[in-house]
Amino acid sequence: RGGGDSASGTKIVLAVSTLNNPFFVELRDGAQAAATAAGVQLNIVDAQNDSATQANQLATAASSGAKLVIVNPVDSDAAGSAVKALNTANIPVIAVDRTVNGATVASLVASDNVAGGKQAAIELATAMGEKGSVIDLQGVSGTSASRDRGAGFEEGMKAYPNITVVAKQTANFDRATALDVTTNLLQAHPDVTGVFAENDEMALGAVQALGSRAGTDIKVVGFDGTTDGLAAITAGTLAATIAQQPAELGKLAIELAVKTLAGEKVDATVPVEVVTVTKTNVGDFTK
Amino acid sequence: MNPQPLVTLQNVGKIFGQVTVIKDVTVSVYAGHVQVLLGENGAGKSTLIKMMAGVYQPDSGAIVVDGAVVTLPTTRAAEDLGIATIHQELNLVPTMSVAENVMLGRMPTRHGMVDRRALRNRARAALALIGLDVDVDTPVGELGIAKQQLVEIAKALSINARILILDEPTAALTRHETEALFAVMADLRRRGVAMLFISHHLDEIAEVGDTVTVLRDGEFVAEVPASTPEAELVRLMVGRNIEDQFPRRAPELVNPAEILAVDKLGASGSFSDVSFTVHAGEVLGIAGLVGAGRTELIRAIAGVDHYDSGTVLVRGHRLPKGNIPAAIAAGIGHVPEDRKGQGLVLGASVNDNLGYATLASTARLGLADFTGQRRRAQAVAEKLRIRMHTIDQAVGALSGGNQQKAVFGRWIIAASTVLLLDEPTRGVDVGAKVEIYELMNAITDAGGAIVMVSSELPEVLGMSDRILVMRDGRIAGELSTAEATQDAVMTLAAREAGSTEIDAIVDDIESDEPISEPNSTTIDGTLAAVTPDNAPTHEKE
Amino acid sequence: MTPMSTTTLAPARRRVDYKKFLANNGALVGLVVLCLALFIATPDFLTGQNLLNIGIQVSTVAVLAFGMTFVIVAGGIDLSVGAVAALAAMVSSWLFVAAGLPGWLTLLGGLATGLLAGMVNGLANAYGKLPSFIATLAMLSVARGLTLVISDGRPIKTAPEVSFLGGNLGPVPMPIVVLLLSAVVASFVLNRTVIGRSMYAVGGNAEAARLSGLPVKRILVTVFALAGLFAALAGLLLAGRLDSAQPQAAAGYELDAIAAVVIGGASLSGGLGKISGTFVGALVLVVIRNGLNLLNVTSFWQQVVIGLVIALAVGVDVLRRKTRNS
Amino acid sequence: MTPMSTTTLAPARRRVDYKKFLANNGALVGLVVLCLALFIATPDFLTGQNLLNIGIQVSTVAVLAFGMTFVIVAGGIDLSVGAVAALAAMVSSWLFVAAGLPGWLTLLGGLATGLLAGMVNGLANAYGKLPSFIATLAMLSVARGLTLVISDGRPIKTAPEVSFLGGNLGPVPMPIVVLLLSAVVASFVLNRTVIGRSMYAVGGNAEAARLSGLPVKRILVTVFALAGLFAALAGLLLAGRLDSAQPQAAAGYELDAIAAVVIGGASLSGGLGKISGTFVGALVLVVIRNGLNLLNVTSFWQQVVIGLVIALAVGVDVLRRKTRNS
Ligand SMILES: Nc1ncnc2c1ncn2[C@@H]1O[C@H](COP(=O)(O)OP(=O)(O)OP(=O)(O)O)[C@@H](O)[C@H]1O
Ligand SMILES: Nc1ncnc2c1ncn2[C@@H]1O[C@H](COP(=O)(O)OP(=O)(O)OP(=O)(O)O)[C@@H](O)[C@H]1O
Ligand SMILES: [Mg+2]
Ligand SMILES: [Mg+2]
Repeated sequence: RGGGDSASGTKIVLAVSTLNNPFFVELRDGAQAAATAAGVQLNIVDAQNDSATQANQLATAASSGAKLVIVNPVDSDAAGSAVKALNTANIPVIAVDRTVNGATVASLVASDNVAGGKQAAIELATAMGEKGSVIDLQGVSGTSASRDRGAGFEEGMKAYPNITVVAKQTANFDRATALDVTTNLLQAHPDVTGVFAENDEMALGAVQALGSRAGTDIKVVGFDGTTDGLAAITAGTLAATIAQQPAELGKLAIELAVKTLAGEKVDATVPVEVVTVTKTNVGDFTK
Repeated sequence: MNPQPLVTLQNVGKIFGQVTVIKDVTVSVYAGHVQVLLGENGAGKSTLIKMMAGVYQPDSGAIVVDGAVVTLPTTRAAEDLGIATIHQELNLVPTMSVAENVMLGRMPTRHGMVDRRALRNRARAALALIGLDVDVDTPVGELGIAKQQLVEIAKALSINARILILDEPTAALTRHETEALFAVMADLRRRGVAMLFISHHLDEIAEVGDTVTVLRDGEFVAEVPASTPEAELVRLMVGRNIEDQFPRRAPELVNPAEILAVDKLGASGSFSDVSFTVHAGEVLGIAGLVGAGRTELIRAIAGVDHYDSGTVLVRGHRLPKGNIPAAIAAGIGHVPEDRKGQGLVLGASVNDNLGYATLASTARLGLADFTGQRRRAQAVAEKLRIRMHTIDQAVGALSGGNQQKAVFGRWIIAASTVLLLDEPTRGVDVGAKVEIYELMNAITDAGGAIVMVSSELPEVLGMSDRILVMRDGRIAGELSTAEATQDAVMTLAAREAGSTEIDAIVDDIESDEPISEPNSTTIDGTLAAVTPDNAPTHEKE
Repeated sequence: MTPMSTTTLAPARRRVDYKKFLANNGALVGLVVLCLALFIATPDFLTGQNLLNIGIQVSTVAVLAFGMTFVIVAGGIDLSVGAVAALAAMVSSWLFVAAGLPGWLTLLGGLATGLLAGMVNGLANAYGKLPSFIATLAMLSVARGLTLVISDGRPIKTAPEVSFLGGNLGPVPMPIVVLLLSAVVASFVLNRTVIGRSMYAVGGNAEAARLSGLPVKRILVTVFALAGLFAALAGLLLAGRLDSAQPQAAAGYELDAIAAVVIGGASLSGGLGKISGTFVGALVLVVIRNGLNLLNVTSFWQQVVIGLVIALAVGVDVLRRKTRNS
Repeated sequence: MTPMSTTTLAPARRRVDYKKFLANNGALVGLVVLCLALFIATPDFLTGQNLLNIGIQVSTVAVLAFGMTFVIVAGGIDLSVGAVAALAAMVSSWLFVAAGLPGWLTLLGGLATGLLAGMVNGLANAYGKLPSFIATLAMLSVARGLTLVISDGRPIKTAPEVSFLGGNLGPVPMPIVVLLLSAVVASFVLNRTVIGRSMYAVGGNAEAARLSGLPVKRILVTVFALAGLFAALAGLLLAGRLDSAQPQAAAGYELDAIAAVVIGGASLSGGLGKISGTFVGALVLVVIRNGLNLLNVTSFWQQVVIGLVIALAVGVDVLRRKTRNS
């Protein structure tokens, strides 16, 4: 199989779903750092949130002599067949952040988005005093991240009968869009007291739209725990975010990869805790 | 005449690809002197003058202006030397106003802004020169071919140039407008402007020209005085004698069948109550002033536009309204007025253009018949003597006249038996005209019928067996060949009205609202119905 | 003759103005109908605040579309405006944060970036003879890439001067001020200046323009440069509103911008288009989205509705004009 | 006359064939140069496996672009192909999972969906007189929305028959088989059939085509219907490769498809274009990305490089033709 020998040292390919989102940028950085530490050659490919592109990249990885592939699937189901191909080529695969359905992976390093959504619901509810009305800013329609977090949030909110979700609108994980959508929704629902955004970028857009009301009479909860997000928490405009410690994800993935290549046994799933970050513990995350 | 020519093309040559189009030609223009260029379609006239206009650069020879050798890399360079050009093909921006088109590239400005008042005034002045009376704010695209040509002329005149090149300016004009142009030329001539004039109307040569340079296949043939008899000029340019310029031979048929019957045809805003019949072997000429509605009538019969009342029968079978394929199936072939806009796909090959009308009918199981098409196209191209490098050449690269032949050839291939010709020989040279006329004869000999709209009276008189004269969308009268004379036709076309008023009417026609408007009067649709852009509105499926 | 012509001029004028009116206003009728429908559907639509919001939200797309109007009038297309907007904003923020330049300089830096990118498009199209679609598609990719490189995929804070563009001037939101100003400038350039008029000539009949001695190539370069400049302004507006330049800012906005121009009555074959029409077109797009948010239509159905409304808005216009578009 | 024509025919023919060659091959030269560069740059490029990968990876875009070629030749543009591809695949999967139809029927269902969507585009353009840009932009939005509605935003497993399209036929990957087949069909339609030849006429001068008796409107409807059909096929290919129909599948692919056609030597003003050229154009796009992955160019710089290479690939072609494109 194509020119594998040409690869210098042990070549590991990290296929990320996108690098247009700070979360995955931090994941990449964590992985890169760990790789340099472990002295393995890390090739990073970016699918730009397109399942087909990722399938292409995984196929390419196989032919470019990668010894192991770490995949951060754009979509769990979609990655299946491409990873299957890697299985048959017996190139070990490690999944990060999202699992791979319909194929075998040596290990899955992930933080559960559904659980995260639940935590977000709890955090927002408590911040709101367990009553009021909420806006749910959704991510790009049809992406697993949006699905799982939304589902988790819905699930979590069931516990709070006095809180009603008055509007669910997509803001495409984008800050500018969130700004406009929130502004518009505030016209229809001036009395909302809470906003849940399925990522920090949108949360920050909402904060922008809320202006002085953010953090005072309207509580905003985000997801991811990006640098900007954490800063907003320190500033008090963002009530909480669900930090996934992307750097940690990347770091663990590499460590597992090295173990696997060394023939050591690794756990099928390695959970990375999703931490609810609020003003109280934000200090531990802002380095 | 004064010895020093203003401009001389000195032994110039031009090559396109591997084909020599102009070979070692020398021609000079003198102040106050009209130099005529004469030659068949494709002889190289336009190519020659384009070298003087800074559009093409000669591949050999030199351009001498005021005794000094110059290069003209751009049209701007030529203009700076006082050379203005009216190109054969209209070069106007349809979406821009008449005023802006006239002043294009020379917009008057006041502190950085376009000075609209000055723009309008200068444009009006230029239009006045040739007596064209249209609202200068009208988008040029809404004007007719005739008017557009006049705008093009005004544009060139507004550059008060020392040297004026006119490439077939009269092709799209009727007699009346042509006379206006000649008046201007005479005046410029008095003012010492040098002119280079191209036309396929031999009668115009003696009228405005001083000397004639004859070209053939891109080579200099002779320089003769404009007073040279037409027959001689023809011999020089074609290389053979043409005894009869209008060789009409009506076949002797015993009680010929009625092929085309138009009954009480009317389209609001264009024409009304038009009835006539054409029999096998007959050529029916339709004369009239510009704006009489002839084109609309032809288009309606051909199924291009819808009409409101009346019927069209071909061999007794009624044609559905606005259904071109049905008309073609019934044997109708339509040569439209505007070959560039409506006749040809300029980017496509001669072969393809000749074949469009028969594309479907010659196909087997939906597969185009290539070999057959090629054969037919080659044959017709030979027959019409279309001057081209190869049948696969883009039709747009052909000379004007040869393009017209290509449109005609399409219907020859389709073996149409009822030809509707709108200005069929516009921009076609004498020799080719005769060939086209012979084709018309061949078609009538074969029992076909022809309706010919033409603004060239000699052509109408010379080739028709019967002449209908239209005025304001109605049939003003019918003349037999016996009684048909220029005067007879003109009086019918413009009865109880001097030609200037008629003109005013035409302007009214052209500058009034499109037919699609509810409050349109009887004639205001004329232009709308003819303008390509508006045509489809007439087919409301 | 004279009496004749005077009588004939009147109708002529009428026709021209009428055509002008439609050309000027593109899908105006569609927009009015749309607003009426929303007004009936929800009380939240026709409130002063919401109208202000719409004004702010339309600013980015509209300013992009003004620049796009030049290009489309001149017979080209510019796919890079969104990416150039993002790049300009990112450069400006980078100059502020990393290079530590004074804020007003970073503003100019951003605008200059856009102008430069636009000029490159123009040179590639006019002199490099690349179809504008390809030249600007390439620029789209390059500009977006550079934006990510500069920012390493992270948002960067903007200079206060830039944020001011997104803020308020007394009671009036700055984006609206900028929007109106650039509308005035754009339509002035297009209608009153020689270069503006030349754009119509180049787009309407490049050959005629050339034969009339117009410097077609230089005109094209200017056209794309202007589009780049307006894109940069739009990018800075957006960044100003978010107080930070986003690596993915204005992604895909090029389609919105082109749509706004075409909805506004321009033709992709060139020679047609008005700033006022483009403005209407941009409003149509933004009002739909605003309305759908107010009505809280689920995000899936939103896309369906948006599509239908766009088609209808233009359909109404086409019906009124009864002219062929193919 | 006769001697002249004979003497001139020889050189003339040569010139024409030469032109044909270039028209046929679009950016072929650029592609060859690109491949050479990659071959030198990395040993992983010219391996059987990688070539197969490229073949598989090009299949989706190429099939989309074949359909797009019809539209662009006929003088239109189709922005909806990506969304229609996704919709077709989703409908097919939905028919399988929710409606429980037999797999081969779901395949036909998917294709029918594309055909239908395309016909709607065509009707809106030809009879509704909407500019194709607007008609298909609307369809893009509607189709994407419906895809989300049907799937409720979740991927749906595909029928085995559809997955087979993404699988292998013995040693040969099915996508490559489908790709080649559709290339043959497409160029056959475009070159040999009446409808195909008519497309060039309509794109070159719709009015002249109409006056020659060509049924312009029906031709336009057919053109868009074909584009929809090819889009559906591309969508099913993609879904087959992923064993599931994705709600966001093929998002933004319309630009790639148009780019492939234009890189292939077609003009957006219509009347020009070849399937072979489009194929080359699609390959250029895919080979760049494949190569950059092999070379492990960081994803940010990748976009920069992709942009530059696209410009260069077309630039080389333009240089060779020395014809103006504006
Ligand atoms: N751009 C071009 N490329 C190739 N051949 C050309 C081009 N322009 C003109 N020709 C050829 O040069 C020859 C002369 O063309 P030209 O237009 O000068 O003829 P003309 O004398 O003006 O004919 P007409 O009286 O019909 O206008 C023709 O055979 C034409 O096909
Ligand atoms: N293709 C066209 N587009 C727009 N206007 C046109 C077109 N053809 C002719 N016209 C103008 O419309 C007016 C009336 O049209 P029409 O052609 O029916 O009259 P006509 O008697 O046929 O004049 P012409 O001799 O110019 O054909 C004329 O002034 C004519 O110049
Ligand atoms: Mg000529
Ligand atoms: Mg006429």
